[in-house]
Amino acid sequence: MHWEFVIPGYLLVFGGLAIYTGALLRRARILAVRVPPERRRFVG
Amino acid sequence: MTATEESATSLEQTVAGATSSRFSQVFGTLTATMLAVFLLFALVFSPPDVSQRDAVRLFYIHVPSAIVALYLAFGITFVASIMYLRKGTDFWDLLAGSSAEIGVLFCAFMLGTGMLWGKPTWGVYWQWDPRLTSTAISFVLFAGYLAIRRLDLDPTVRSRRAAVLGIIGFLNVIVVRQSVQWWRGLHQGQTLDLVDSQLSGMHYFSFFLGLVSMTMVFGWLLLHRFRVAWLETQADAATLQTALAERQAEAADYTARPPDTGGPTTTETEGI
Amino acid sequence: MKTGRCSVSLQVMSDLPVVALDGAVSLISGFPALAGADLVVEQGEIVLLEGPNGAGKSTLLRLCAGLAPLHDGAGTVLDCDLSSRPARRRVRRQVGLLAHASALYDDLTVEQNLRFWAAANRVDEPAIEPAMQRLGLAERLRDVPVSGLSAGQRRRTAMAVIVCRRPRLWLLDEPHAGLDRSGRDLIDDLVLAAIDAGASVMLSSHEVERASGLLDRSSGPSRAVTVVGGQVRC
Amino acid sequence: MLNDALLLAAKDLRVERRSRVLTGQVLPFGLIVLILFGFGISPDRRVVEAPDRTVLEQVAPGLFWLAVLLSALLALGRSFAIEAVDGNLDALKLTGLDPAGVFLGKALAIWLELLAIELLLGVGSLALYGATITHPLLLLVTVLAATTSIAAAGTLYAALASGLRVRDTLVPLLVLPVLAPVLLGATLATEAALFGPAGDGWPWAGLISTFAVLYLGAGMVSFGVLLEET
Repeated sequence: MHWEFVIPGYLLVFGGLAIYTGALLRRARILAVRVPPERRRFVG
Repeated sequence: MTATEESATSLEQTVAGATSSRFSQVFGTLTATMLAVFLLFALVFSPPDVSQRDAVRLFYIHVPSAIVALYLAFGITFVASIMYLRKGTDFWDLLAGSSAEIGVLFCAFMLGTGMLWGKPTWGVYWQWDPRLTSTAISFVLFAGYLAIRRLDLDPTVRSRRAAVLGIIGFLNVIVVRQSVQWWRGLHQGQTLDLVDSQLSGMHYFSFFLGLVSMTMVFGWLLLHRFRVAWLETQADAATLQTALAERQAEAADYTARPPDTGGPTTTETEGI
Repeated sequence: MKTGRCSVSLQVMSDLPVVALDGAVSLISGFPALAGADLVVEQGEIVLLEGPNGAGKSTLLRLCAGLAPLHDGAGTVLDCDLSSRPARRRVRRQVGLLAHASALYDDLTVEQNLRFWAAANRVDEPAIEPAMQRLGLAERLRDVPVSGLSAGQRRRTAMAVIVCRRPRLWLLDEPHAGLDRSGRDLIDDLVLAAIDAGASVMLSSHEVERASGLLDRSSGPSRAVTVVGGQVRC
Repeated sequence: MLNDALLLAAKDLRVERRSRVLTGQVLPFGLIVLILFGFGISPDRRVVEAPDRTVLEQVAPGLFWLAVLLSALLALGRSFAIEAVDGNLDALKLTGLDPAGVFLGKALAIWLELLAIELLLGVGSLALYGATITHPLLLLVTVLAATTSIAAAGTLYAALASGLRVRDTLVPLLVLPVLAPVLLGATLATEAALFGPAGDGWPWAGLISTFAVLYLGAGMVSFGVLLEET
């Protein structure tokens, strides 16, 4: 019962997380090229 | 359903060296595992509730999202904003901004799942429930905060304004929450009493798993969001070095010319 | 609340330079408007800033006014360290800045504007009337709303605010722009009078001939420097 | 500090007296909003639980405060527009004015202007929506506290957005969610002041009074940060 609400809900959250994470990591990769290694404090 | 976080971790590995470190990789794997376990409990092991039926499963992500967004994320923004005004270092400013952004994301999750939960339980998508209403207001409040952060302003000006907004915004979240709760208490009985739930140990355990895994997701995202923000400032600093060199070269060009031609005397513009 | 009276501090003849910049870098929205500027301005000195548009003249003046931030290098103005926020706030009260914008309320009259800015700058009431007389604002223009003024008249009104403040350091960004011949003469006379009273003046000007005439007439030391590429060349 | 506040408030009021933007534009705007609310809610529909009352009369307090809030946004925009042009904000920074005094002065001018607008919109609402006041004291306290809250919070947030090209669109986004509790409290307190019992309204009047005090304090503290931000 009510799976038609549960599934969109979980899709929303996990889809949202996936999209956000994807965008974040893509930005990170672009930036990584622009930043010289000596400026990477706090970034492991 | 588990495909999403698998893709997240594999994506992370492909960009190893961007913002991931040994710690964040281990933490990310742990988070992904935790999410998988949570999903297993939330969608498979947890029995339906007597009155809410399967809608109770929405509860497991709805409430943790609210707690993480309103208290953890905006709380970190609050503290970091205060620290920024005291210390004036980029670290605190970026932490405040990163945390607020993820907080807004979790606010959106809370609102979305809340409305989806409301339809089968209350019969309407939007009940003027204190939690839902006050979260919606907080969502807009911090959307405004993010809007200030995105403005093309002098970085120091922007950070200081954002810090003021971050501090007052968090205090406002509390005021809004209290007043809306009071309002609904006055107008009608406790909304949640309408839901005659009989939550069992399994329900509570699934909810607890949701809280832990959402907190871990928040932590992992915050780590990466902060690192991206940090890289951005460092990229700007690297650009600044070249900009400074170019600017100084301008001076050399100018003095190299014969004095009578002077500099480029174009039409009068607003001076820099 | 009557603190920082300029008339008192004018008497104090400090042997420290009024302005001392050493490798000053100032960023405006990330752009290095000043890229390592060095400049020393002594008590009673006139310094003329020349240079092409976008060279950093305005930013240099705003930096000395405590309005533009100092990102790198060192700078002191009137014994205040420009790298500290509270000190910048002290600087602001002691300098007179004539910027490109004249900072006047369009809906108020010339006199209302002057009285507001005088009160905000803690200038004594009696100082206002002579300043208006001096700038030729005491007669017909007194009750004209600022929105009805010409560019030159606005400039004079803005200048009147500085005159009644009697600052120790005058920072004039293109003071001659938009003024007729008599207006420009008036500005020159005011600058010379300020120098005689012990103040220091930094001004930028596109009218090199007029400005160098001003330098020659000064009783104190005077020089012209070239601002270019966010740096100062002597 | 108080002298600075009075100086600035006097200046703002003088600008208003000469330009008449509030009386000529903001006030008519508020009135048309009141009339349009009447279009949105059928004037003849009656309340089910109280058939002697129309729906419009029943919701009059909320509509009144909404109209006030919308007018306040325009007044705030105007208040900072006069500082934003011609480098006036920089000139204010160059004066020795106490930041807390600047905040109080701007807020005081807005406060007085809003009170005038509220008086006229209030008369308009009573006439248009047919409501009557039963507890004047509660209404007075509510109006004073709510106006203080709107003026204080509004001034603070308008200052945050000042000097920006996107100011006009950003201020409502920042101010409205912040003032949501004030709208809520003021509406409920006014409802009690019109239809009774007064006992229902006093806690809300207390809430918005607390809010007013908090925002006055927050504004006085943070204006220093905003004025010397570079």
